[in-house]
Amino acid sequence: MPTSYTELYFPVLVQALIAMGLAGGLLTASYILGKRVRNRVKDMPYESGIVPTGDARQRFSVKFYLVAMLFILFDIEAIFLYPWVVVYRELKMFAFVEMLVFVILILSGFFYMWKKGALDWSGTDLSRRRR
Amino acid sequence: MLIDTVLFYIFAALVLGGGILTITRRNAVHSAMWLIVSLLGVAGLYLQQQAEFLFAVQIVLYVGGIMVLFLFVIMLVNLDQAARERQFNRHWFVALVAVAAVGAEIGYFIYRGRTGFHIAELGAPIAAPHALGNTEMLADTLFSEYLLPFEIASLLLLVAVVGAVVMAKKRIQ
Amino acid sequence: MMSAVPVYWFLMLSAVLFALGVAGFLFRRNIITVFMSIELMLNAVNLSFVTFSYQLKQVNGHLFTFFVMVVAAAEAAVGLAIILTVFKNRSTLNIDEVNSLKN
Amino acid sequence: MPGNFATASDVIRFLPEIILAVMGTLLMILDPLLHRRSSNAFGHLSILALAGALGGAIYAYLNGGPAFGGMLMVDGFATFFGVLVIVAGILTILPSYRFLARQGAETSEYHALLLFSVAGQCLMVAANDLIMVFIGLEISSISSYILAGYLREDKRANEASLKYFLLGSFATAFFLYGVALIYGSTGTINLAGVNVVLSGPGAPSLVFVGVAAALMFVGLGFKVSAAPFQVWTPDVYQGAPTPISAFLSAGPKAAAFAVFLRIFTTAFAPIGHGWEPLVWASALLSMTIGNFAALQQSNIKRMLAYSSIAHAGYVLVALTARSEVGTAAAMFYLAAYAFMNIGAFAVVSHLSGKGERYQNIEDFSGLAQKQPLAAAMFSIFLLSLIGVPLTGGFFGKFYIFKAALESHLVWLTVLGLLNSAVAAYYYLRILVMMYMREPAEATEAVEPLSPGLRLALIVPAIGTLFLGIFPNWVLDFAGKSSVLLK
Amino acid sequence: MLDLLWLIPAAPFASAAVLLLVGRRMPRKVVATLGVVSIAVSAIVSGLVAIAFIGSPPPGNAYDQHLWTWIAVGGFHPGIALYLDPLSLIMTLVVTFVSFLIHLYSTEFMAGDEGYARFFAYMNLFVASMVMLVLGDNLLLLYLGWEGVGLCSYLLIGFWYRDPANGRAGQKAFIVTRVGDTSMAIGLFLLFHMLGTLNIQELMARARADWPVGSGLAIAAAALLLGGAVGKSAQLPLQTWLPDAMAGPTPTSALIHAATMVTAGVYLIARTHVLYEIAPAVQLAVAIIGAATLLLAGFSALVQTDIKRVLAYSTISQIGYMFLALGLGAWSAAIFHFMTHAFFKALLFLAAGIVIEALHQEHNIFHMGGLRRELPVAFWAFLAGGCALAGLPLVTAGSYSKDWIIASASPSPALWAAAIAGVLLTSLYTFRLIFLVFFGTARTPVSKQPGVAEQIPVWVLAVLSIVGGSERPAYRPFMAHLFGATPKPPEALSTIAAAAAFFTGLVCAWYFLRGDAPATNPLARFWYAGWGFDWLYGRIFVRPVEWAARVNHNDVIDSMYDGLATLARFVWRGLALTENGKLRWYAAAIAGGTLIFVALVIFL
Repeated sequence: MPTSYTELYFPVLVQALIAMGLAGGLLTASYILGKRVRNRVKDMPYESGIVPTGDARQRFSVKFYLVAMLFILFDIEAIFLYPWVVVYRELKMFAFVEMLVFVILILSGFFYMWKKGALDWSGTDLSRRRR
Repeated sequence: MLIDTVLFYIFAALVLGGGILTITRRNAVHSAMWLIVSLLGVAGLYLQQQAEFLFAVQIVLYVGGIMVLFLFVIMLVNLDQAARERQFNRHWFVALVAVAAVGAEIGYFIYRGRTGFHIAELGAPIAAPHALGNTEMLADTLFSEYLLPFEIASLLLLVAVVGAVVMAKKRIQ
Repeated sequence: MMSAVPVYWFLMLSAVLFALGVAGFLFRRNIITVFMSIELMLNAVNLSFVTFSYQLKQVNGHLFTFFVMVVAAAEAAVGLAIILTVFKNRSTLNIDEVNSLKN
Repeated sequence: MPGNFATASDVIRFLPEIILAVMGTLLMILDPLLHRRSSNAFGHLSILALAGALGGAIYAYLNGGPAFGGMLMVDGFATFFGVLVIVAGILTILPSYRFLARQGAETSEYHALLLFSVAGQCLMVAANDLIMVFIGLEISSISSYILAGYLREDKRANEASLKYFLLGSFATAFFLYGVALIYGSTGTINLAGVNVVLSGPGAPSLVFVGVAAALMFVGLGFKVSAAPFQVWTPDVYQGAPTPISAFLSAGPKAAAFAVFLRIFTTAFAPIGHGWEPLVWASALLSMTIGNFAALQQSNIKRMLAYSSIAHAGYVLVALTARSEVGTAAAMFYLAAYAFMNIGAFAVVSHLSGKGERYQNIEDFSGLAQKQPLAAAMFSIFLLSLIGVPLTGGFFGKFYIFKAALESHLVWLTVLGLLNSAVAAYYYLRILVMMYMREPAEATEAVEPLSPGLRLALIVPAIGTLFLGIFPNWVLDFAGKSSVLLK
Repeated sequence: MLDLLWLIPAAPFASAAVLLLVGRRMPRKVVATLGVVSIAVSAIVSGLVAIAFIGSPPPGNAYDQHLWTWIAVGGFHPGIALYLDPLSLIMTLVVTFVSFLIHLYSTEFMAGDEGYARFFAYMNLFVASMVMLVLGDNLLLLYLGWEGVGLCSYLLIGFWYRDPANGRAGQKAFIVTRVGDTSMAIGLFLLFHMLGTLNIQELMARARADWPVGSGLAIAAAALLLGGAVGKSAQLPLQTWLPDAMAGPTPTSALIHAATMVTAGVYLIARTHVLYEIAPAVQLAVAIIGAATLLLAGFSALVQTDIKRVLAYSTISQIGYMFLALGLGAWSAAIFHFMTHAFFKALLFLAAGIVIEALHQEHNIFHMGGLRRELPVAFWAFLAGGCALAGLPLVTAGSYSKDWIIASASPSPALWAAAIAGVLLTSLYTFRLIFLVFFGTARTPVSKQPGVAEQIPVWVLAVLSIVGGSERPAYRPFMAHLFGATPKPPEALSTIAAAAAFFTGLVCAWYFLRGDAPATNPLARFWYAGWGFDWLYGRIFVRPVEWAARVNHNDVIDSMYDGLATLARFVWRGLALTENGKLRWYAAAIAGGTLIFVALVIFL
C-alpha cells in the first residue's frame, strides 16, 4: 500500500516521463540529425503534393471551429459526469434530477448548434437553405 | 520526501520554462505547444498536492479541450502571416520592467505574508484514505453545497455556445 | 503527509507564473498569444487555489479551481470566436492594428 | 442531506434566475424553428420573460432568506439590484426593436444573450459566496462580450468586443487572484464567513487581506469602469451597438457595484481602514478623468462613456463613506443613473441611423425642432446627469455627498462638487445643440419615433423625474436594505 | 388668501411646460396670451397675498406653506415648502410685477422672431425658478431656483444662436457663474453638515445659537455663500460675464440681467444675514467688494460705446451699491435699492430696446443722436430712468434708496467716499448716454415707433421709478422687523454730497462727454485756454479713468477664465492621449493601476 500521493502516482509519473522523454528524444534526434532546409517551398502547406493555390484564408471555414466548440461542450459534460458517478449511489434520485437538469440544458445547446447547421457538412448551412 | 522536492523542481521547471517560452516564441503554434507543457507542469503540481481530480480535468479539459480549440483557431487564421509578424512591441522593455515590478511586489508580499497561511484549522480536514483520493469528497461537496454553481455552469456553457455560434457563423441576409 | 516543499514555494511559483502571464499580455503582438497569456494567469490562480486548499485540508479550493476551468473553457470558446471575427474583418491579428476606436 | 440543498424555498428564492434562464434557452431553441418574419416576437417574448422575472424577484423577496446552503442571499439589497437590472434589461429591449431592424440583425440570439446576461447579474447581486459572484460575473460578462460585438460585420463592434473581452478577462484574472488570496488567508469564500474570520481573533495580517481586497478591486473596478481600470469604457461604448452601450452602463455596472458593496461593506468591513484609501483615490481619479476627458469629446457615445466613468466615481464616493447611509446613497444613485443613462442612450440610438453613422454631438443640432418630444426627454436625462434639482440625479448626488460628509470625507466632497460643476458644461453643450441650432443632416433624416422608442424614452424620463420629485419610496427601501446587508 | 401662494411659481411653470412641449404648433396669439397671462396670474396672486399679509400679518410675521414632504429619511425631511416673510414678499412682488410688464413688452418686441414660443417658455420658466428661489423655505429649493435661473439665463443669452458669438457669451456666463455656484454648493453643504438641517430659518437660528461671533465655520460658510452671490450678481472678481450676456434679447437683459436674477446674490446674503453678522470679517469683505465693484464698473460704463453694455456695467455698479449696503449691515437699504433698481433699470433696458429696434439693431451710441424728438417715448422714459439711476435728489426713487445706502456708509469714510464717487460716476455715464443718444444731431434714421404693448410697461415703470421711493416710510418698519436693526436715518451731509455729486456729473457730462470733440464747446475751450482745467481734468480725471477702464476692459480677470479653459483643454489633451485605442496601453494602465494599488496596501 503506498503511503503518499507521490508514491501512489509514481508509476503514472514514470510512464509519463518515459513517454515524454521518448517523444522529446526522437524530436531532438531528428532535429540534430536531420538536414534543415528553409525555403518557400518547404514552408508551404503540404497538400498531397499539389502546389497550393491562392491564399490560405480562402479555405477558411468556421465549421471546424463550431465542431471544436461542440467537443468542448461534451468534454465538460463528461467531466461533470465523473464525480456524479461517484456520488450517484448515495444520492440516487436527487443526483439524477440534478444531472437531468444539467444535461437538458447542455442538450438544448447541442440542439441549437445542430439546427444552426454546425453539423451540416453538405456545403450549405441551415440558414442558407431556409432562404 | 526528497522525491517530493525533486518532483516539485521538475514541475516548476516545466511550468516556468513552458510559460517563458509561451510568451517568447514567435510562432503561435510553438507558443501553444509550450503552453501545453506549462499546463502539464501545473497538472503535475496538482497531483503533488492531492488534487488528482483536478489533475484529470486539467489534462482532459485544459490540454485536451481548450488548447485544441486554440490550435484550431491558429490553424484557421493565416499562419504564415502570423508567424512573420514581429512578435514584440517596441515598448517591451517598459513592459518588462513593469512586470518585474509586479512580480517583485507579489513575491515580496507572499514572502512577508507566508505565515498568514497557517490559520488552516478552520476547514474540515481531509480525512479520506489516500487510496480513495479526495474525488469522492469533492463529488459530495459538488452535488450538495455546490449544487447551484454546478447547475449554473450549464447556463454558462449555453452562453458560450450561443456566443460562439453568433460570432462564428456566416451572416444571414 | 505534509509535503516537504514549503507552501510558499508553490505560491511563489504561482506568483511568478501570474507575472509571466501579465508580461505576455503586455508585450505580445499576436492576439491569440495574448489570449494564451490569460490562460497562464488563470493557471497561476488555480495553482494558488489548489495550494491553499491542500493547506487548509478542504475541497472548496479544488471546486473553485474546477469552476475556473469550466469558465475558462467557455471564455476560450467565446473569445476565440471573437478573435476569428476580428480576423475575418481585418485580416490581421496584430493587436496594435486593432485601434480604430480612439479619441 | 440532499434535501437541505434544494428545498422548495430555495427554488422560490431562485425564481427570477430560473425564469430568465428558461426563457433564454427557449428563445435560443426557437430561433432555428421560427421564421425570420417573427423577429419582433423575440423581443416581446423577452420582455415577457423579464416581466416574469420581475414578478419572480418580488415573490422571492416576499419569501426572502438564504438559498442553496448560503450560496445566495435574497434580501432587500439583492431585490433592489435585481429589480434594477431587470428593469435595465427591459429598457434596453425597447429601443432595440428599431435598432436591430435598422441594422438588419437577427433578434433571437440578441435577446437570448440579453436574458442570460440579466440572469447572470441577478445571480451576482444575490450572491453570498465568492464562487457565485464569479460565475454570475462571468455569465454576465461573456454575454456582454458577445453583445458588444453583435453586429459582427461592423469593424467597430468587432474591435469593441475584442477589447472588452481581452481586458475583461485580464481584469478577471486579477479578481480571481484576489479571491485565491482571500481563500488562503481566511479559509473560506463565503462572504459572511470571511467577515467572521476577519473580525475574529487571530485574523490574518492586514497586508495580506488588503492585497486580496486590492486585487478584487481591480476586477470589480474594471466592470464598473472606475479609474484607473476605466480605459476600455470609451472604446467599448463607442463601438458597441448603442442599446448595448446603454445596457452596459446600467445593468452590469449596477450588478458589479452591488457585488462591490456587498463584498466591501460586509466581508471586508473589518478591514475598512485598509481599503478606504484605495476607494478614495479611485473615486477621485474616476470623477476627474471622466469629467475632464468628456469636456471636449465630440462623439456622443464616447462622451457618455466618460460621463459613465465620472458617475462611477460618484458612487465610489458613497462607498468610501463606509456607512449604511453611503450604501443607501449608492443604491439610489445607481437606480437614478440607470434610468437617465439608458434614456440618453435610447435617444442616441434613435438618432444614429443605419450603420450608426450619426454619433457626433453636432448631429443633434436642431433636434428640438424636428422632434420636440425626443429633445425634451433627452433634456430631462441630461439635466439629471448634471444633477439639477427635481431630477433623480440631483438627489443621488445630494445623498452621496451627504453620506460622504457624515463620514467626514470633506475633501472628497469638495472635490466631487467641483467635479460635478465641470460636468455640467459638456452636458449643456448637447442641450445647446438641440435647442439652439438649425437642424442638420442627421436631424433632418431622423425617422419618426416608433412606439417602442417612445416608451423607451418616456419610461426612463418618468423614472428620472419620479426619483427626483418623490425619492422617498426608493430611498426608504434602499435605507432599509442597506441595514439588512449586515 | 395666503393659501394661494403656491400658485405664484406654479402658473408660470405650467405655462413653460406647455409652451416647451407644444408651443411650436400654437399660433402666436395663443403663445403670447399664455405667456403673459400666466405671469399676470402670478403677479395678481402675489398682490393679493401681499394685501393679505400686510392686512393681517400671520403669527411671527411669516407664513409657511408646506406642499408635500420631498423625502423623509432618518430624521431628515425637507419638504417642498414655501416661506413668506417681508423679504420674500417684497422680492416676489417685484419679480412677478416687473416680469409681467416685461412679458407684455416682449409680445411686441419679439413679434417678428421665429423662436417666439421658445422665448416665452424660457422666460416663464425663469420666473418660476426665480420665485422658487425666493420663496423656497429650504436650501434644496433655493438651490433648485438658483440652478433654474442660471439655466434660463444661459439659454436666453444664447437665444439668437445663429451668431456663434452669442452662444459663446452664453457659455461664458455659464462657466463664470458656475465658479460661484460651486462655491455656493460647497457652502450649502457645509451649513447642512454642520447644523444638521436644510430649513433656512432653522439654519439661521442654529447658527446664531451654535456659532460664536467670528468662528471659523461661520466665516467659511459665509465666504462660500458669498462666492455664489458674487458669481450670480456679477461682482468683482466674477463680473465679466454680465456685459457679454447682453447678447441676449433686450427683454431678457431687462428682466434677468438687470432687474431680477442678478440680484439673487443680494437676496442670498440678505436671507442669510445672520451668518454675516456672526462673521464680521466676511461682512466687511462684502462691503469692500461692493465698493470696489461699483467704482470699477462705473469707470467701465464711462467708456462703453454699446448702449446695452453701458447699462450692463451700470447694473454691476448698482448691485455693487447693494453689496455695499449688505456689507454695512443695512439689509433693508439693500433690498430697497434692489426694488427701485428693478424699476428703473428695467425701464432703461426697455427704452434702450425701443431705441435699438427703431434704429435697425444699432447698438453703438455714437451712431445715435437727436432722438429726443424722433422717439419721445424713449426719451422721456430714459430721462426718468436715468434720473432715477443717477439719483436726482428728492424726486426719484433711486435717490432715496441710494441716499439711504450712503448714509449707512457714513461711519466708514473710505466706503462713504467710494459711494459718493459712485454717484458722480453714475451721473456722468448716465447723462453721457442720454446726451449722446437723445441730443445732438440724428445719425441714423428712425424706422419704427413703439406700439402699445411696448409703451404701457415703459410708462408704468417710468412712474414707478419716480414715485417708487416714496414708499420708504411704509417700507422701513415693514422690513425693520425682519432684520431687527433699524437703519440710520438719512443725514443732511450725505444727501447734500450725493446731490452735489449728481449735479457735478450732470454738468461735466454736458460739457465733456457729449461728443467726440469736446474742444468745440465754448466753456471747455475757455477752461482749456484760461485755466488749463482741461489739462488738469485730463491729468487728474480722464487719465486714471481711461487707465482703469482700459485695464478692466482688456479683461484682466477675463483672461484668467481663459486660462482656466486652457488648463481644462490641456488636461483633456493629456487624458485623450491615454485613450489612444491601443489595447496594450489599456492593459498596461490596468496592470500599472494594480501595481500602485497593491503597493499602496503593502506600504501604507
